[in-house]
Amino acid sequence: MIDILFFGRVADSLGKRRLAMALPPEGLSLFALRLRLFDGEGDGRLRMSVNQVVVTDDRPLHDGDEVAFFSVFSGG
Amino acid sequence: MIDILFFGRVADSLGKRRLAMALPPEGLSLFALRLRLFDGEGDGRLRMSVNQVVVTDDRPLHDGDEVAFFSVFSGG
Amino acid sequence: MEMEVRLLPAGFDPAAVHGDFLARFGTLGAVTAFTGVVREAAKGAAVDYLYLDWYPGMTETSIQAIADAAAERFDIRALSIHHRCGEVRAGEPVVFVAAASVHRRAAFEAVDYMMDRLKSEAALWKREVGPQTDRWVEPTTGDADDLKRWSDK
Amino acid sequence: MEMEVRLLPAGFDPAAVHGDFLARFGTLGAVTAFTGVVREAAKGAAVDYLYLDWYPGMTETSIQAIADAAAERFDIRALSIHHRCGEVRAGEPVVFVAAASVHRRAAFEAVDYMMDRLKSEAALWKREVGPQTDRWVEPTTGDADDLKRWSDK
Repeated sequence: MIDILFFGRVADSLGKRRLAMALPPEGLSLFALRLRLFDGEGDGRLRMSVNQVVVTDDRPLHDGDEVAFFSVFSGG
Repeated sequence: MIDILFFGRVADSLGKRRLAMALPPEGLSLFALRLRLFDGEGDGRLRMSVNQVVVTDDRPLHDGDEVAFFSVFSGG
Repeated sequence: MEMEVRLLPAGFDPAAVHGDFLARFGTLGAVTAFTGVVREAAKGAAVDYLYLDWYPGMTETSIQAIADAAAERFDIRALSIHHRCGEVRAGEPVVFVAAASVHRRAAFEAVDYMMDRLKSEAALWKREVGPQTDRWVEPTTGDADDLKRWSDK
Repeated sequence: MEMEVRLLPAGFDPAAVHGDFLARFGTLGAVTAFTGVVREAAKGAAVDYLYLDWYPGMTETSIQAIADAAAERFDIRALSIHHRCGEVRAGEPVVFVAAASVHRRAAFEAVDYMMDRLKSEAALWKREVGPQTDRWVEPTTGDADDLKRWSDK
Protein backbone atom coordinates (compact mmCIF):
# COMPACT_ATOMS: atom_id res chain seq x y z
CA MET A 1 0.00 0.00 0.00
CA ILE A 2 1.01 3.58 -0.60
CA ASP A 3 -0.48 6.72 0.91
CA ILE A 4 -1.32 9.51 -1.51
CA LEU A 5 -1.97 13.03 -0.21
CA PHE A 6 -3.25 16.14 -1.99
CA PHE A 7 -2.81 19.75 -0.93
CA GLY A 8 -3.87 23.23 -1.98
CA ARG A 9 -5.54 23.72 -5.35
CA VAL A 10 -4.92 20.07 -6.25
CA ALA A 11 -6.91 18.77 -3.27
CA ASP A 12 -9.65 21.23 -4.17
CA SER A 13 -9.99 20.21 -7.80
CA LEU A 14 -9.82 16.47 -7.06
CA GLY A 15 -12.30 16.92 -4.22
CA LYS A 16 -10.20 14.76 -1.91
CA ARG A 17 -7.17 15.05 0.34
CA ARG A 18 -6.12 11.44 0.72
CA LEU A 19 -6.12 8.09 -1.03
CA ALA A 20 -4.66 4.69 -0.15
CA MET A 21 -3.67 2.44 -3.04
CA ALA A 22 -2.22 -1.04 -3.37
CA LEU A 23 0.79 -1.15 -5.65
CA PRO A 24 0.15 -3.44 -8.65
CA PRO A 25 2.31 -6.62 -8.79
CA GLU A 26 4.23 -5.27 -11.80
CA GLY A 27 5.18 -2.15 -9.78
CA LEU A 28 4.35 1.52 -10.37
CA SER A 29 6.50 4.58 -10.96
CA LEU A 30 5.76 8.09 -9.67
CA PHE A 31 5.13 9.42 -13.19
CA ALA A 32 2.80 6.49 -13.97
CA LEU A 33 0.84 7.21 -10.79
CA ARG A 34 0.61 10.87 -11.71
CA LEU A 35 -0.70 9.98 -15.16
CA ARG A 36 -3.26 7.65 -13.66
CA LEU A 37 -4.54 10.22 -11.14
CA PHE A 38 -4.47 13.31 -13.28
CA ASP A 39 -5.59 11.83 -16.54
CA GLY A 40 -2.45 12.91 -18.32
CA GLU A 41 -3.64 16.50 -18.21
CA GLY A 42 -0.04 17.60 -17.70
CA ASP A 43 -0.51 20.57 -15.43
CA GLY A 44 2.94 22.20 -15.48
CA ARG A 45 2.33 23.57 -12.03
CA LEU A 46 1.77 20.19 -10.40
CA ARG A 47 4.43 19.43 -7.78
CA MET A 48 5.21 16.08 -6.15
CA SER A 49 6.92 14.71 -3.08
CA VAL A 50 7.83 11.22 -1.95
CA ASN A 51 8.18 10.69 1.79
CA GLN A 52 7.98 14.44 2.30
CA VAL A 53 10.85 15.27 -0.03
CA VAL A 54 10.03 17.25 -3.17
CA VAL A 55 11.05 15.31 -6.28
CA THR A 56 11.02 16.21 -9.94
CA ASP A 57 12.36 13.02 -11.51
CA ASP A 58 10.60 9.71 -12.00
CA ARG A 59 11.23 6.81 -9.62
CA PRO A 60 9.70 3.45 -8.68
CA LEU A 61 7.33 3.52 -5.71
CA HIS A 62 7.62 1.12 -2.77
CA ASP A 63 5.19 -0.25 -0.23
CA GLY A 64 4.74 2.25 2.60
CA ASP A 65 5.73 5.29 0.51
CA GLU A 66 3.90 8.54 1.19
CA VAL A 67 3.34 10.37 -2.07
CA ALA A 68 1.91 13.88 -2.29
CA PHE A 69 0.67 16.06 -5.15
CA PHE A 70 0.23 19.79 -4.76
CA SER A 71 0.38 23.17 -6.43
CA VAL A 72 3.25 25.68 -5.99
CA PHE A 73 3.82 26.85 -2.45
CA SER A 74 2.54 30.21 -1.28
CA GLY A 75 3.26 31.18 2.30
CA GLY A 76 4.11 34.39 4.15
CA MET B 1 23.87 89.50 23.27
CA ILE B 2 24.22 86.15 21.61
CA ASP B 3 23.83 82.72 23.16
CA ILE B 4 26.58 80.22 22.44
CA LEU B 5 26.04 76.51 23.08
CA PHE B 6 28.47 73.58 22.98
CA PHE B 7 27.64 69.90 22.57
CA GLY B 8 29.34 66.53 22.53
CA ARG B 9 33.12 66.36 22.44
CA VAL B 10 33.33 70.15 22.00
CA ALA B 11 31.50 70.85 25.29
CA ASP B 12 33.76 68.31 26.95
CA SER B 13 37.06 69.77 25.78
CA LEU B 14 35.99 73.37 26.49
CA GLY B 15 34.65 72.32 29.88
CA LYS B 16 31.47 74.33 29.36
CA ARG B 17 28.11 74.01 27.64
CA ARG B 18 26.98 77.58 27.39
CA LEU B 19 28.25 81.14 27.07
CA ALA B 20 26.52 84.50 26.66
CA MET B 21 28.43 87.19 24.81
CA ALA B 22 27.78 90.79 23.87
CA LEU B 23 28.39 91.50 20.19
CA PRO B 24 31.16 94.09 19.75
CA PRO B 25 30.03 97.44 18.23
CA GLU B 26 31.92 96.69 15.00
CA GLY B 27 29.95 93.42 14.61
CA LEU B 28 31.16 89.83 14.57
CA SER B 29 30.93 87.08 12.00
CA LEU B 30 30.44 83.38 12.73
CA PHE B 31 33.94 82.49 11.51
CA ALA B 32 35.45 85.29 13.64
CA LEU B 33 33.60 83.95 16.69
CA ARG B 34 34.85 80.46 15.97
CA LEU B 35 38.42 81.72 15.70
CA ARG B 36 38.08 83.58 18.98
CA LEU B 37 36.64 80.58 20.86
CA PHE B 38 38.77 77.85 19.39
CA ASP B 39 42.06 79.66 19.13
CA GLY B 40 42.26 79.10 15.40
CA GLU B 41 43.05 75.47 15.99
CA GLY B 42 40.97 74.65 12.91
CA ASP B 43 39.46 71.34 13.91
CA GLY B 44 38.04 70.05 10.63
CA ARG B 45 35.40 68.14 12.53
CA LEU B 46 33.94 71.20 14.23
CA ARG B 47 30.33 71.82 13.16
CA MET B 48 28.24 74.94 13.66
CA SER B 49 24.64 76.04 13.71
CA VAL B 50 22.93 79.40 13.90
CA ASN B 51 19.42 79.45 15.34
CA GLN B 52 19.36 75.66 15.22
CA VAL B 53 20.17 75.41 11.51
CA VAL B 54 23.49 73.82 10.56
CA VAL B 55 25.61 76.27 8.55
CA THR B 56 28.94 75.87 6.81
CA ASP B 57 29.44 79.36 5.38
CA ASP B 58 30.41 82.54 7.18
CA ARG B 59 27.77 85.12 8.08
CA PRO B 60 27.35 88.16 10.34
CA LEU B 61 25.83 87.48 13.75
CA HIS B 62 22.91 89.44 15.15
CA ASP B 63 21.65 90.24 18.62
CA GLY B 64 19.58 87.35 19.93
CA ASP B 65 21.22 84.72 17.69
CA GLU B 66 21.73 81.27 19.15
CA VAL B 67 25.02 79.86 17.93
CA ALA B 68 26.17 76.29 18.61
CA PHE B 69 29.45 74.44 18.12
CA PHE B 70 29.62 70.65 18.17
CA SER B 71 31.32 67.55 16.80
CA VAL B 72 29.81 65.29 14.11
CA PHE B 73 26.51 63.69 15.01
CA SER B 74 26.34 60.10 16.20
CA GLY B 75 22.92 58.72 17.03
CA GLY B 76 21.16 55.39 16.64
CA MET C 1 22.49 30.02 17.47
CA GLU C 2 19.14 30.19 19.20
CA MET C 3 16.22 29.36 16.92
CA GLU C 4 12.52 29.22 17.61
CA VAL C 5 10.49 27.96 14.68
CA ARG C 6 6.76 27.44 15.14
CA LEU C 7 3.93 26.43 12.84
CA LEU C 8 0.75 27.49 14.61
CA PRO C 9 -2.75 26.21 13.85
CA ALA C 10 -4.21 28.80 16.26
CA GLY C 11 -3.82 32.55 16.70
CA PHE C 12 -0.77 34.11 18.36
CA ASP C 13 0.28 37.54 19.60
CA PRO C 14 3.27 38.88 17.66
CA ALA C 15 3.78 41.73 20.16
CA ALA C 16 4.19 39.20 22.97
CA VAL C 17 6.57 37.07 20.88
CA HIS C 18 8.56 40.20 20.03
CA GLY C 19 8.68 41.24 23.68
CA ASP C 20 9.94 37.82 24.70
CA PHE C 21 12.52 37.80 21.89
CA LEU C 22 13.75 41.27 22.88
CA ALA C 23 14.01 40.26 26.52
CA ARG C 24 16.10 37.22 25.62
CA PHE C 25 18.28 38.54 22.81
CA GLY C 26 17.99 42.34 22.79
CA THR C 27 21.27 42.77 24.65
CA LEU C 28 23.09 41.53 21.55
CA GLY C 29 22.43 45.04 20.23
CA ALA C 30 20.17 44.80 17.18
CA VAL C 31 16.76 43.19 16.69
CA THR C 32 14.77 43.37 13.46
CA ALA C 33 11.22 42.04 13.33
CA PHE C 34 8.63 41.68 10.59
CA THR C 35 4.93 41.02 11.12
CA GLY C 36 2.53 40.12 8.32
CA VAL C 37 -1.18 40.58 8.95
CA VAL C 38 -4.08 39.41 6.75
CA ARG C 39 -5.41 42.42 4.86
CA GLU C 40 -9.12 43.11 4.65
CA ALA C 41 -8.94 43.34 0.88
CA ALA C 42 -6.73 41.96 -1.88
CA LYS C 43 -6.77 43.25 -5.46
CA GLY C 44 -9.86 45.30 -4.60
CA ALA C 45 -11.94 42.36 -3.31
CA ALA C 46 -12.91 42.04 0.36
CA VAL C 47 -11.22 39.15 2.20
CA ASP C 48 -12.81 37.42 5.19
CA TYR C 49 -9.99 35.00 5.84
CA LEU C 50 -7.01 33.18 4.42
CA TYR C 51 -6.90 29.45 4.54
CA LEU C 52 -3.33 28.17 4.69
CA ASP C 53 -3.29 24.51 3.77
CA TRP C 54 -0.27 22.65 5.17
CA TYR C 55 1.40 19.25 5.06
CA PRO C 56 2.07 18.18 8.65
CA GLY C 57 5.73 17.30 8.97
CA MET C 58 6.87 18.58 5.61
CA THR C 59 5.69 22.14 6.29
CA GLU C 60 7.68 22.34 9.53
CA THR C 61 10.73 20.87 7.77
CA SER C 62 10.52 23.41 4.95
CA ILE C 63 10.32 26.34 7.39
CA GLN C 64 13.16 24.95 9.50
CA ALA C 65 15.28 24.69 6.33
CA ILE C 66 14.75 28.42 5.72
CA ALA C 67 15.75 29.20 9.32
CA ASP C 68 18.86 27.04 8.98
CA ALA C 69 19.85 28.76 5.74
CA ALA C 70 19.49 32.22 7.33
CA ALA C 71 21.54 31.16 10.36
CA GLU C 72 24.25 29.88 8.03
CA ARG C 73 24.28 32.87 5.74
CA PHE C 74 24.06 35.87 8.08
CA ASP C 75 26.01 36.86 11.17
CA ILE C 76 23.01 36.57 13.49
CA ARG C 77 22.84 34.98 16.95
CA ALA C 78 19.12 34.26 17.31
CA LEU C 79 16.06 34.01 15.09
CA SER C 80 12.36 33.45 15.45
CA ILE C 81 9.79 32.32 12.88
CA HIS C 82 6.15 32.03 13.87
CA HIS C 83 3.87 31.08 10.97
CA ARG C 84 0.17 30.44 11.08
CA CYS C 85 -1.57 27.61 9.24
CA GLY C 86 -5.27 26.88 8.83
CA GLU C 87 -7.84 29.65 8.84
CA VAL C 88 -6.46 33.13 9.54
CA ARG C 89 -9.06 35.89 9.60
CA ALA C 90 -8.58 39.41 8.20
CA GLY C 91 -6.76 41.53 10.77
CA GLU C 92 -5.01 38.55 12.34
CA PRO C 93 -1.23 38.04 12.15
CA VAL C 94 -0.12 35.35 9.73
CA VAL C 95 3.66 35.50 10.10
CA PHE C 96 6.24 36.93 12.50
CA VAL C 97 9.98 36.76 11.78
CA ALA C 98 12.75 38.25 13.91
CA ALA C 99 16.55 38.13 14.07
CA ALA C 100 19.05 39.40 16.63
CA SER C 101 22.64 40.32 15.88
CA VAL C 102 25.51 42.46 17.06
CA HIS C 103 25.42 44.73 13.99
CA ARG C 104 22.14 45.79 12.52
CA ARG C 105 22.77 45.02 8.85
CA ALA C 106 22.83 41.25 9.50
CA ALA C 107 19.52 41.34 11.39
CA PHE C 108 17.85 43.34 8.61
CA GLU C 109 19.10 41.10 5.84
CA ALA C 110 18.26 37.86 7.66
CA VAL C 111 14.63 38.89 8.24
CA ASP C 112 14.26 40.17 4.69
CA TYR C 113 15.74 36.91 3.35
CA MET C 114 13.54 34.65 5.50
CA MET C 115 10.40 36.52 4.43
CA ASP C 116 11.33 36.24 0.74
CA ARG C 117 11.89 32.50 1.09
CA LEU C 118 8.80 31.87 3.23
CA LYS C 119 6.65 33.40 0.47
CA SER C 120 7.74 30.86 -2.12
CA GLU C 121 9.49 27.99 -0.36
CA ALA C 122 7.50 27.18 2.77
CA ALA C 123 5.21 24.19 2.14
CA LEU C 124 2.00 26.18 2.52
CA TRP C 125 -0.87 26.80 0.14
CA LYS C 126 -2.82 30.00 0.59
CA ARG C 127 -6.49 30.46 -0.32
CA GLU C 128 -8.19 33.85 -0.12
CA VAL C 129 -11.84 33.74 0.81
CA GLY C 130 -14.30 36.63 0.85
CA PRO C 131 -17.90 37.43 -0.10
CA GLN C 132 -16.97 37.60 -3.81
CA THR C 133 -13.70 35.69 -3.77
CA ASP C 134 -12.43 32.19 -3.32
CA ARG C 135 -9.10 31.62 -4.96
CA TRP C 136 -5.78 29.89 -4.42
CA VAL C 137 -2.99 32.44 -4.36
CA GLU C 138 0.23 31.64 -6.15
CA PRO C 139 3.50 33.52 -5.79
CA THR C 140 3.68 36.50 -8.13
CA THR C 141 6.54 37.39 -10.45
CA GLY C 142 7.36 40.03 -7.83
CA ASP C 143 7.85 37.27 -5.25
CA ALA C 144 10.12 35.43 -7.70
CA ASP C 145 12.14 38.61 -8.23
CA ASP C 146 12.43 39.09 -4.45
CA LEU C 147 13.85 35.61 -4.17
CA LYS C 148 16.35 36.15 -6.98
CA ARG C 149 17.93 39.02 -5.05
CA TRP C 150 19.59 36.42 -2.83
CA SER C 151 20.93 34.08 -5.49
CA ASP C 152 23.79 36.23 -6.78
CA LYS C 153 25.40 36.72 -3.40
CA MET D 1 0.58 59.38 6.98
CA GLU D 2 0.61 58.68 10.68
CA MET D 3 3.90 59.56 12.37
CA GLU D 4 4.97 59.29 15.95
CA VAL D 5 8.40 60.77 16.62
CA ARG D 6 9.67 60.91 20.20
CA LEU D 7 12.92 61.98 21.81
CA LEU D 8 12.90 60.40 25.26
CA PRO D 9 15.06 61.47 28.21
CA ALA D 10 13.83 58.45 30.19
CA GLY D 11 13.58 54.71 29.51
CA PHE D 12 10.84 53.20 27.33
CA ASP D 13 9.55 49.74 26.48
CA PRO D 14 10.01 48.95 22.77
CA ALA D 15 7.82 45.83 23.03
CA ALA D 16 4.93 47.96 24.28
CA VAL D 17 5.51 50.57 21.55
CA HIS D 18 5.62 47.77 18.96
CA GLY D 19 2.41 46.24 20.35
CA ASP D 20 0.64 49.57 20.17
CA PHE D 21 1.94 50.22 16.64
CA LEU D 22 0.80 46.76 15.49
CA ALA D 23 -2.64 47.27 17.04
CA ARG D 24 -3.06 50.58 15.23
CA PHE D 25 -1.47 49.86 11.86
CA GLY D 26 -0.97 46.10 11.56
CA THR D 27 -4.10 45.68 9.43
CA LEU D 28 -2.32 47.52 6.61
CA GLY D 29 -0.53 44.18 6.13
CA ALA D 30 3.18 44.66 6.79
CA VAL D 31 5.03 46.03 9.81
CA THR D 32 8.83 46.14 10.10
CA ALA D 33 10.46 47.15 13.38
CA PHE D 34 14.03 47.67 14.49
CA THR D 35 15.21 47.93 18.09
CA GLY D 36 18.71 48.99 19.08
CA VAL D 37 19.91 48.12 22.58
CA VAL D 38 23.08 49.34 24.32
CA ARG D 39 25.61 46.52 24.23
CA GLU D 40 27.57 45.55 27.32
CA ALA D 41 30.83 45.87 25.43
CA ALA D 42 32.13 47.80 22.44
CA LYS D 43 35.43 47.03 20.71
CA GLY D 44 36.27 44.63 23.52
CA ALA D 45 35.82 47.15 26.35
CA ALA D 46 32.99 46.87 28.89
CA VAL D 47 30.36 49.61 28.64
CA ASP D 48 28.30 50.75 31.62
CA TYR D 49 26.21 53.29 29.77
CA LEU D 50 25.97 55.55 26.76
CA TYR D 51 25.48 59.22 27.25
CA LEU D 52 23.60 60.78 24.34
CA ASP D 53 24.09 64.51 24.41
CA TRP D 54 21.31 66.41 22.62
CA TYR D 55 20.35 69.93 21.58
CA PRO D 56 16.79 70.54 22.75
CA GLY D 57 14.75 71.70 19.79
CA MET D 58 17.31 70.99 17.09
CA THR D 59 17.54 67.28 17.93
CA GLU D 60 13.78 66.81 17.61
CA THR D 61 13.80 68.77 14.34
CA SER D 62 16.60 66.64 12.90
CA ILE D 63 14.78 63.39 13.75
CA GLN D 64 11.49 64.72 12.38
CA ALA D 65 13.29 65.60 9.12
CA ILE D 66 14.40 61.97 8.80
CA ALA D 67 10.83 60.77 9.41
CA ASP D 68 9.49 63.23 6.82
CA ALA D 69 12.05 62.08 4.24
CA ALA D 70 11.11 58.41 4.79
CA ALA D 71 7.40 59.22 4.47
CA GLU D 72 8.08 61.03 1.22
CA ARG D 73 10.38 58.42 -0.25
CA PHE D 74 8.67 55.10 0.56
CA ASP D 75 5.12 53.86 0.08
CA ILE D 76 4.42 53.55 3.80
CA ARG D 77 1.32 54.61 5.73
CA ALA D 78 2.63 54.94 9.28
CA LEU D 79 5.98 55.24 11.03
CA SER D 80 7.33 55.42 14.53
CA ILE D 81 10.68 56.67 15.81
CA HIS D 82 11.48 56.51 19.52
CA HIS D 83 14.99 57.64 20.36
CA ARG D 84 16.54 57.95 23.79
CA CYS D 85 18.73 60.83 24.89
CA GLY D 86 20.73 61.29 28.10
CA GLU D 87 22.12 58.34 29.97
CA VAL D 88 21.19 54.92 28.56
CA ARG D 89 22.55 51.97 30.50
CA ALA D 90 23.86 48.74 28.95
CA GLY D 91 20.93 46.44 28.19
CA GLU D 92 18.48 49.31 27.75
CA PRO D 93 16.88 50.17 24.41
CA VAL D 94 18.28 53.27 22.75
CA VAL D 95 16.22 53.40 19.54
CA PHE D 96 13.04 51.87 18.13
CA VAL D 97 11.95 52.46 14.53
CA ALA D 98 8.91 50.94 12.81
CA ALA D 99 7.02 51.36 9.55
CA ALA D 100 3.71 49.97 8.29
CA SER D 101 2.82 49.48 4.66
CA VAL D 102 0.63 47.45 2.33
CA HIS D 103 3.58 45.64 0.74
CA ARG D 104 6.49 44.51 2.83
CA ARG D 105 9.37 45.86 0.73
CA ALA D 106 8.44 49.49 1.52
CA ALA D 107 8.30 48.84 5.27
CA PHE D 108 11.69 47.12 5.23
CA GLU D 109 13.38 49.83 3.20
CA ALA D 110 11.87 52.68 5.22
CA VAL D 111 13.11 51.28 8.54
CA ASP D 112 16.54 50.48 7.10
CA TYR D 113 16.75 54.02 5.66
CA MET D 114 15.66 55.74 8.88
CA MET D 115 18.23 53.78 10.91
CA ASP D 116 21.04 54.66 8.49
CA ARG D 117 20.15 58.34 8.67
CA LEU D 118 19.63 58.40 12.45
CA LYS D 119 23.18 57.09 12.90
CA SER D 120 24.76 60.05 11.14
CA GLU D 121 22.15 62.79 10.79
CA ALA D 122 20.24 62.97 14.05
CA ALA D 123 21.59 65.80 16.21
CA LEU D 124 22.91 63.51 18.94
CA TRP D 125 26.38 62.96 20.34
CA LYS D 126 27.15 59.59 21.80
CA ARG D 127 29.67 58.94 24.57
CA GLU D 128 30.56 55.42 25.67
CA VAL D 129 31.40 55.08 29.34
CA GLY D 130 32.76 52.00 31.12
CA PRO D 131 35.32 51.06 33.75
CA GLN D 132 38.19 51.49 31.26
CA THR D 133 36.47 53.63 28.65
CA ASP D 134 35.19 57.15 28.24
CA ARG D 135 35.07 58.23 24.63
CA TRP D 136 32.92 60.15 22.20
CA VAL D 137 31.80 57.88 19.39
CA GLU D 138 31.84 59.18 15.85
CA PRO D 139 30.17 57.58 12.85
CA THR D 140 32.38 54.97 11.23
CA THR D 141 33.20 54.69 7.54
CA GLY D 142 30.72 51.76 7.61
CA ASP D 143 28.00 54.17 8.72
CA ALA D 144 28.95 56.53 5.90
CA ASP D 145 28.76 53.65 3.41
CA ASP D 146 25.34 52.67 4.77
CA LEU D 147 24.14 56.18 4.15
CA LYS D 148 25.52 56.27 0.61
CA ARG D 149 23.32 53.31 -0.33
CA TRP D 150 20.36 55.71 -0.43
CA SER D 151 21.91 58.51 -2.48
CA ASP D 152 21.92 56.81 -5.89
CA LYS D 153 18.22 55.96 -5.88
